[in-house]
Amino acid sequence: MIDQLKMIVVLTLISCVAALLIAFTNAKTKDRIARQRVVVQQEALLQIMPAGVTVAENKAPLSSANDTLTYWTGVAGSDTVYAFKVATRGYSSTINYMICTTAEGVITGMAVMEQNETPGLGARVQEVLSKRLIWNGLGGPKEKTASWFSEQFKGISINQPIAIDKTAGEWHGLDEKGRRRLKDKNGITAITGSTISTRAITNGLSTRAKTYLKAIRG
Amino acid sequence: MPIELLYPVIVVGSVGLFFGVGLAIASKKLQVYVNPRIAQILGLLPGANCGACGYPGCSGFAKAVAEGKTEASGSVCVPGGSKIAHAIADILGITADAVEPMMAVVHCNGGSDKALERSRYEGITDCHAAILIGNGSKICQDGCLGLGSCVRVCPFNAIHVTKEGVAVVDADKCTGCGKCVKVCPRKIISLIPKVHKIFLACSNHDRGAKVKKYCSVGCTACSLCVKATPSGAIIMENNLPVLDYAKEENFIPAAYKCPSRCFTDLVKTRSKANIDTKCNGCTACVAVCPVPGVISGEKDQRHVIDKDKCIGCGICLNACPLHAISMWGVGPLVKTTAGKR
Amino acid sequence: MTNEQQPTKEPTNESPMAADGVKIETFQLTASPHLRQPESVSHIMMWVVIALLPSLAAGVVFFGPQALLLTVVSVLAAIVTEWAIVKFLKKSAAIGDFSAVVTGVLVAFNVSSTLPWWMAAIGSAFAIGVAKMTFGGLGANFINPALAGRAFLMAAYPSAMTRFSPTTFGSLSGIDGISSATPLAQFKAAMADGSFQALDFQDALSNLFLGNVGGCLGETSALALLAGGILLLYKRIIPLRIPLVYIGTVFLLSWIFNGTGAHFTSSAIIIPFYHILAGGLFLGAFFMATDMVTSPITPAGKIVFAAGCGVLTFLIRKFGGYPEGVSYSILLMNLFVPLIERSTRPKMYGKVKNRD
Amino acid sequence: MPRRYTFNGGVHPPHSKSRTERLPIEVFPAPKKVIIPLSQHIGAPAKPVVKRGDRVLVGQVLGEPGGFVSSPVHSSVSGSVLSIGPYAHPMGRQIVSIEIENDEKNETIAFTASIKAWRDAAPQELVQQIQAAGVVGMGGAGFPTHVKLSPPSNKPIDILIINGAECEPFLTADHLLMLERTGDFIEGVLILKKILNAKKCFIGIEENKPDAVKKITSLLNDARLREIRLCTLIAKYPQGGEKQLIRAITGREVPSGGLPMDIGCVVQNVGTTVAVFDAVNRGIPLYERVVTVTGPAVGSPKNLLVRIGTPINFLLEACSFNQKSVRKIIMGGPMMGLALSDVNVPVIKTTSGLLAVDTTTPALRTYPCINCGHCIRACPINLVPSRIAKYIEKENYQAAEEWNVMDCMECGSCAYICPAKINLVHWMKLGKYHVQASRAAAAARK
Amino acid sequence: MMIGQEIKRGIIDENPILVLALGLCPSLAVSTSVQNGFGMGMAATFVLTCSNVIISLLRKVIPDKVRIPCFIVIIAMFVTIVQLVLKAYLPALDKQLGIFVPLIVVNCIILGRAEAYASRNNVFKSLIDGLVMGVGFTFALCILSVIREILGSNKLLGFKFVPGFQPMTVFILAPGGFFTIAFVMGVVRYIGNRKRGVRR
Amino acid sequence: MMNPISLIEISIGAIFINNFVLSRFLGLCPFFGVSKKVSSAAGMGMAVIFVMTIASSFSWVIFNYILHPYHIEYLRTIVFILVIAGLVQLVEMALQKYSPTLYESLGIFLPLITTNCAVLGVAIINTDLNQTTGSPYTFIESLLNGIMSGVGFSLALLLMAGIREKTEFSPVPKALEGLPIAFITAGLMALAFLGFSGLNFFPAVGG
Ligand SMILES: Cc1cc2nc3c(=O)[nH]c(=O)nc-3n(C[C@H](O)[C@H](O)[C@H](O)COP(=O)(O)O)c2cc1C
Ligand SMILES: Cc1cc2nc3c(=O)[nH]c(=O)nc-3n(C[C@H](O)[C@H](O)[C@H](O)COP(=O)(O)O)c2cc1C
Ligand SMILES: Cc1cc2nc3c(=O)[nH]c(=O)nc-3n(C[C@H](O)[C@H](O)[C@H](O)COP(=O)(O)O)c2cc1C
Ligand SMILES: Cc1cc2nc3c(=O)[nH]c(=O)nc-3n(C[C@H](O)[C@H](O)[C@H](O)CO)c2cc1C
Ligand code: SF4
Ligand code: SF4
Ligand code: SF4
Ligand code: SF4
Ligand code: FES
Repeated sequence: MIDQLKMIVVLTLISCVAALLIAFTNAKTKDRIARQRVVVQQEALLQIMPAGVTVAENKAPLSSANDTLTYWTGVAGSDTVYAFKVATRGYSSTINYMICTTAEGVITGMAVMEQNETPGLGARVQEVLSKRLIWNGLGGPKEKTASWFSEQFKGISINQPIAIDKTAGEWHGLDEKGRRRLKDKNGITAITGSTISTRAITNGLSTRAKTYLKAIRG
Repeated sequence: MPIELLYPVIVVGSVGLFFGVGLAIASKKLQVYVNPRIAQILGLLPGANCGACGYPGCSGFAKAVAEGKTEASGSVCVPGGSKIAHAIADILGITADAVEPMMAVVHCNGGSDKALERSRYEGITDCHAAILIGNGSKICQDGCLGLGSCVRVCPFNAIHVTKEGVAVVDADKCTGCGKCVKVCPRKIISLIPKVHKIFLACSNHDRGAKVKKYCSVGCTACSLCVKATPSGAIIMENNLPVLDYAKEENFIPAAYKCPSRCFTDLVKTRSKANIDTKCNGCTACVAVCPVPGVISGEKDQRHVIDKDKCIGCGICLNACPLHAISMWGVGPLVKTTAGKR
Repeated sequence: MTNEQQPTKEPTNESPMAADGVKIETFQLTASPHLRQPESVSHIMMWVVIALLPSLAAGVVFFGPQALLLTVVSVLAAIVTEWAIVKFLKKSAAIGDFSAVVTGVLVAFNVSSTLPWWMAAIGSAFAIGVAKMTFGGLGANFINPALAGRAFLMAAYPSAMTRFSPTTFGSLSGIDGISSATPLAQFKAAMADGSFQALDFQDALSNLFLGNVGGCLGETSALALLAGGILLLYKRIIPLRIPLVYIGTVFLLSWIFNGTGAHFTSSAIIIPFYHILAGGLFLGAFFMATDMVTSPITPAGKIVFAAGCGVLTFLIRKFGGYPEGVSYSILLMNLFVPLIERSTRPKMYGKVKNRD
Repeated sequence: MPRRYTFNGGVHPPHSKSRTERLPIEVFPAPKKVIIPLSQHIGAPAKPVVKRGDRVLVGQVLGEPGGFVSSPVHSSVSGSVLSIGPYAHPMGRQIVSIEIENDEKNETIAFTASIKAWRDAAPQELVQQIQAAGVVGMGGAGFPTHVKLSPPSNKPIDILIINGAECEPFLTADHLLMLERTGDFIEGVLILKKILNAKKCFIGIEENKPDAVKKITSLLNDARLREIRLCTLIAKYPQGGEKQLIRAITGREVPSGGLPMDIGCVVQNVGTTVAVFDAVNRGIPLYERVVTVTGPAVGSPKNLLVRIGTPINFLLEACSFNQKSVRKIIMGGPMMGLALSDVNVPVIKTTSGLLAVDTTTPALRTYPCINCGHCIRACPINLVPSRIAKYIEKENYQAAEEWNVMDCMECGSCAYICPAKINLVHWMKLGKYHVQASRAAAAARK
Repeated sequence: MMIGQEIKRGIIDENPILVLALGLCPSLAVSTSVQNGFGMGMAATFVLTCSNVIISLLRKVIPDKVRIPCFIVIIAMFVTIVQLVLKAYLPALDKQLGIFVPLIVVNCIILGRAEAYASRNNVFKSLIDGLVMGVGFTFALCILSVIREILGSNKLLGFKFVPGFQPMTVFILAPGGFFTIAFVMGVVRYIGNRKRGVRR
Repeated sequence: MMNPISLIEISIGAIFINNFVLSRFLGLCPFFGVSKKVSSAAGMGMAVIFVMTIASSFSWVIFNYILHPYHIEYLRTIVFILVIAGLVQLVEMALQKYSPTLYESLGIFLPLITTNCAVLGVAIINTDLNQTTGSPYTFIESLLNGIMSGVGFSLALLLMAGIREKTEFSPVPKALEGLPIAFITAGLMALAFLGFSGLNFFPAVGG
């Protein structure tokens, strides 16, 4: 009987102590964790919004379900831009991204937040190109470049069909003329070998994003 | 205690309590008898439950070991390594008792340079396989087939087949486990006490005249070895001498006398006898020495031994009433063979 | 034990039986049977290479000399890799059984003609070096080396592997006027956006049959592949049941689930033909699903295997992320081979009744 | 076209019979010396009943059977016993044999046929006569015929099959026997049928012996012989295997581990049938048999009627065999025969042929198994030889047993067809040996 | 106890991944880049060392029947602490390692060491064991991730590695992980065999 | 809420596309440990399915009714593992007592399973967001995901065991014998399983 009692007591005690220690750590870190979450959001917002706007968080009802949509407005003078999150099914995962558009639906910035596509293929929607080689870059500061894939969405209108050009090569390799020609077509380039992931995003823009923007604008 | 610390403690604590109680009750109510050895062995195992042994977890392996279904050698339990193997052996009580150390010997020396073949065997490299088609390719029906069934079965890498095609045991590596003895289809491997170092390297039962035709190291059943061993430790059975290692340990003269060089002495150079100044020339040694002409000297004079001819059998040692003879040299002293090391 | 037949000892020429008068050499002592049919493994492999030649010719005709270059490089890479590994491992097994050549050719046949040559070499080296030799060489691998090489390249260089060029006669999809990657991609796109026109696709069939369409360099010409396949069938090197069941399954499934909602309209009848002629189905069915090393040894198992390949091919083509499914379906079925073999053991003679 | 019978599996090696199939049987003169092994059959060896120096006559008993499953041996020459002792046997081992010097007088014992005509004799008597004549299966295994002819009462025999397939390439001994002694052969069949009281009787002959088929058919047209039917078999190896023959003709399958009599069948070879005729009708014991001597290294191949015990080098020389180029000598056919190490071994009751192979046959290069499955298709027992061989190679005899290695009859079809030239039959033999050894060990433990 | 020898034991003789083949999941899943590999290694080392110490301290107190739950609770505590700290201070790494941080709990090597070592040895020995095993784990992870990062993305520590080299994506996918560890293990064994003179 | 299509998606996803072993890298230790023989792989597979079912259902309940309401989600690791380990140990003891035959074929694998990534992994994944739908798993979804992940694991295990039984016959180079060749086998299997990636039976559901 003593044995049994000992088992109970030891296991319970260890559990309690462990829980206590964890809870203690949590208490010490939870503010920072929360802040980290906001920071990421904030950084993304800053990236996709035009410079110099004042940001505010809002909610809008969605007509389809009794859900609400969280969005952010950025006000600069008389212009207002709207930022919100979109999620669409890509090749092997759901791609979560955030866009910011003008009231007319012209994208001022796009950032992919989360995805689990194939590395080297679909995952390149988040690719940040680094030109730096290891031997001349180890000590230096980290580059802060936006993903080229997101970059090309600037100026694209979600209210018109978005073209995917697979023939021109990838956007980061294009010269100014090529980029302009794309813009004129309201088009973007695909990631080679990942048309599905690319199309997932453009589809999301011309379907979900469009409805969200409508919902926001009332 | 603030509430944000309390909840966790209550939740985790109660889960702990729940299972504590559960396991406590279970350990009482659901007790099943297990072989205590299993628990003991389990205690020795690394407990990584990695499954590398091929058993479901450490307990499965422990069970198998305790039931003798597998060996606990280091290669089976990778994380445990060879260290635990010994510890487990202790539990199972399979540590070797102090027995006479034995070694395997191959009773054949008829390589392709010495024994003739009647055909060219081309088939599976395995002695049983050779036996199955035409009883092997040697003319000698008892000779080593040289296809190495024994080599493959030896866990200690102690046998190899020479390039002439006979199996040879490495005395240093052989542990006397006897696996090769069992496997040899010709039944020409046997265990001898390790101290002996002399054995008959032929298994042929044919009559001498016949043997001579096809093997230059074949036993012709001339019986000289029998005569050279007056104790009767060698008898001739079915045209082949049989050595009784229990009876007599000195087979050196027999080995020396064999005209066909059928005996193998694992000691390459034996120590030689030497007669010191105590010798009074009684000639007792001359009478017993199996090799004529080794010991010379006038009667009542100190005798001398021709070191080149002495075979180191040590028989003269016992014959000398004055203990004037001793063995000199590198080889093991013959006398020590009687005792256990 | 080894099963190599090696004379273990130097033969002695003089026999002691000379005593009895007849003086002869020693005889060879082997197990029965003493008679063997002449065809050997290298003959078989050589025939497969020969059967692949028409398709190589078709590849050169439709994709230009680049096709030949890729094939040669790939074969060389395969041979060199095998040779180097055999040397490194000091294996006694001599090479020269032609199986590496088959693998090399098939790797090349499974890539686009626009692939850089060094990628083809890497694919071949992987096929031989990792998928085959690590398991001990010919006969020991469980997965089709050439297809493993292709899958490796697909995962390593996905964009280069999915870039195709039009044929020298200008057709990419087999359907004039529409430009898309391969016939199957074109088909998928057409089905997806509803622009499927039975007539266009009917016209495309003859191009598909001849091979005047985009795709991997050895897979496009159904005609050439069929010629090679028939040669192998005639030589009894491959069993008819594998290609028949494989192609038949794809045909049936793509007819039943043709996506048009009907079964006897002209589109519904065109679709299955299009499916079996497009993509690598013929190449896979005649040359890769039949690789004996990586397909079940049992007669019944071969049928299960081929049907499985057919079902998977169809599923991947219809629901997968990319239009082609042959290579992955064969690879996947390779994994099932041991289990299939276990469960399709032939019924032994005399197993019916029990002894009383 | 009449129905052609066959079985599943099998292979088509070249027949190679053309050199001897038209040559009449020649009587080979008795040699100076014969060696008669006391074991020429399955079962206990015979026990010698003569001593060194005894004078013996042709047909005189040299050894009495060592049990029920055993058979006596008889002298094939007249002369004196030179020695009794171990002597090289075709199987490779030394076997106790009786060496007799021929005095060239060819004196025979008095052959006593059955007291009555066989049709009136009781089956029992006939079986005794057959046993006394030392008749054993001449189709290869050498199973004592009297045992096969005495089935236990709970296993009635309804079908007798005469095995005239002679599916082994090169061999023509049975073929010639059927041509030259057709009448005796048919009468032998009738004797066997009477002994077994079989309802049906079939003679199976491969269609590559059309002359034998024709001759026997014409004989069987006789109204009294209506109960014997001739079945032409597709020429395929191993059509003459007992199990295959039964399958082909009756559709029955001998159960695994069982015997033909379990399904009411008995199969006898042509040579055995003729020997039965000789034993019953003339009282002649089995002291000579027909042997086909042929092969690439033989200059003038022949069908010879040879005294049992003749050392084979005499036969080879008589057929001008090329000593220089010979590479292998085979007793029996090329598919199941034994490679010999010694040209002094004697012809025994089961020696149906002698082949000398020369060096022009190319050496084999082996490859690893490529899983082609040809061996499975070829195996008449439907085994998976490649898999079994791999288990045996890995010394997993238990798995080999599970995969029915013991049902392999070592016909060699698998090894013949294998493109990797794997020694499948050798592995099977090894596996069977080990399984048997472990079974024996298990039995001994009980 | 010789520290040098102990370290050699952890890194070479009893390397948790390459020799004992434990803790395979994280080693394959996170060795796609050196940063991840090293981060995971450090996290595991921390947990391993701390839990070894605590378990060794409590080894006389814990009854055998509830041994596993107790060990697991102790390990899980440290893991959760690590996770919270990572989330707070190294959020990017935490995101990369993802589910494999909480899974350190069940990493076979940690419970394995607890059972095999800490519950049988004194505190100091257990501490050292935890450290050297952790170092060995980290070391192996680093080797794997260097190979995979270079071949799979032509990068090292996030920097471009060889100009012009076209990386093989497959090496950061699951198959590449398996191939890499097989290759490294093969090389380790080959060298070991060479030393012991075993035929190839 | 209950969408049959999403249930099929989850099943296919868990078995083939995101196979625990071959694409998620979970449960590798038992995968390599118990895949030497088909017979033990089958037993192990059944046991894994059983434990994963238990783990995913209990953890979902605990997470959604205790941890989430009290905002102590950070305790998920410790609570889940404690519950799983405790339950499995109880089940094992009960089996040993009441059904020795079942214990022989399944129970002996249980201790091996408690401490592997796959089981805790499924519990954690089930309380994360659903990858295909982007919303939290419902109880049914979570249960199904647990079972199907177990099935996926068992499938990979069985295939692996079949292949390893076959490679027993192969003359694998010395240095690669044992684990390295098993890794290469797994790598090649994973290569083949890439064929399932992107399989999407109901394109409408996602985008
Ligand atoms: C292993 C593997 C992973 C893949 N991953 C992705 C992916 O992440 N995103 C994607 O859009 N397509 C992916 N694909 C799909 C192929 O690359 C597909 O052929 C391609 O999307 C179509 O070619 P295209 O993009 O050049 O039109 C993958 C294919 C394979 C075999
Ligand atoms: C041990 C043993 C016992 C046999 N017993 C009988 C028997 O009682 N009755 C019978 O008809 N045949 C018996 N046979 C003979 C076999 O059925 C078969 O005819 C013989 O083995 C020769 O066949 P083969 O030439 O096809 O190898 C026996 C064979 C063996 C090996
Ligand atoms: C593979 C194989 C092939 C055989 N071929 C023949 C054959 O061609 N002719 C024949 O008479 N017996 C052949 N036998 C022997 C028969 O199986 C059977 O033993 C024989 O016909 C029985 O008759 P017996 O006892 O009179 O010899 C063969 C046996 C085996 C195993
Ligand atoms: C009919 C046949 C088909 C073959 N198919 C392939 C193949 O698809 N891929 C390949 O690498 N080797 C193939 N080979 C060659 C060989 O069997 C293969 O390299 C083995 O898998 C190597 O062990 C084939 C051989 C034959 C006889
Ligand atoms: S001693 Fe025996 S087992 Fe060893 S090689 Fe000689 S015959 Fe074979
Ligand atoms: S098998 Fe045993 S007895 Fe024989 S040589 Fe090896 S260690 Fe010695
Ligand atoms: S030798 Fe045995 S395994 Fe081979 S075909 Fe004949 S019966 Fe079948
Ligand atoms: S015939 Fe030969 S190569 Fe073919 S499967 Fe059988 S053993 Fe293997
Ligand atoms: S680390 Fe995942 S099961 Fe061992």
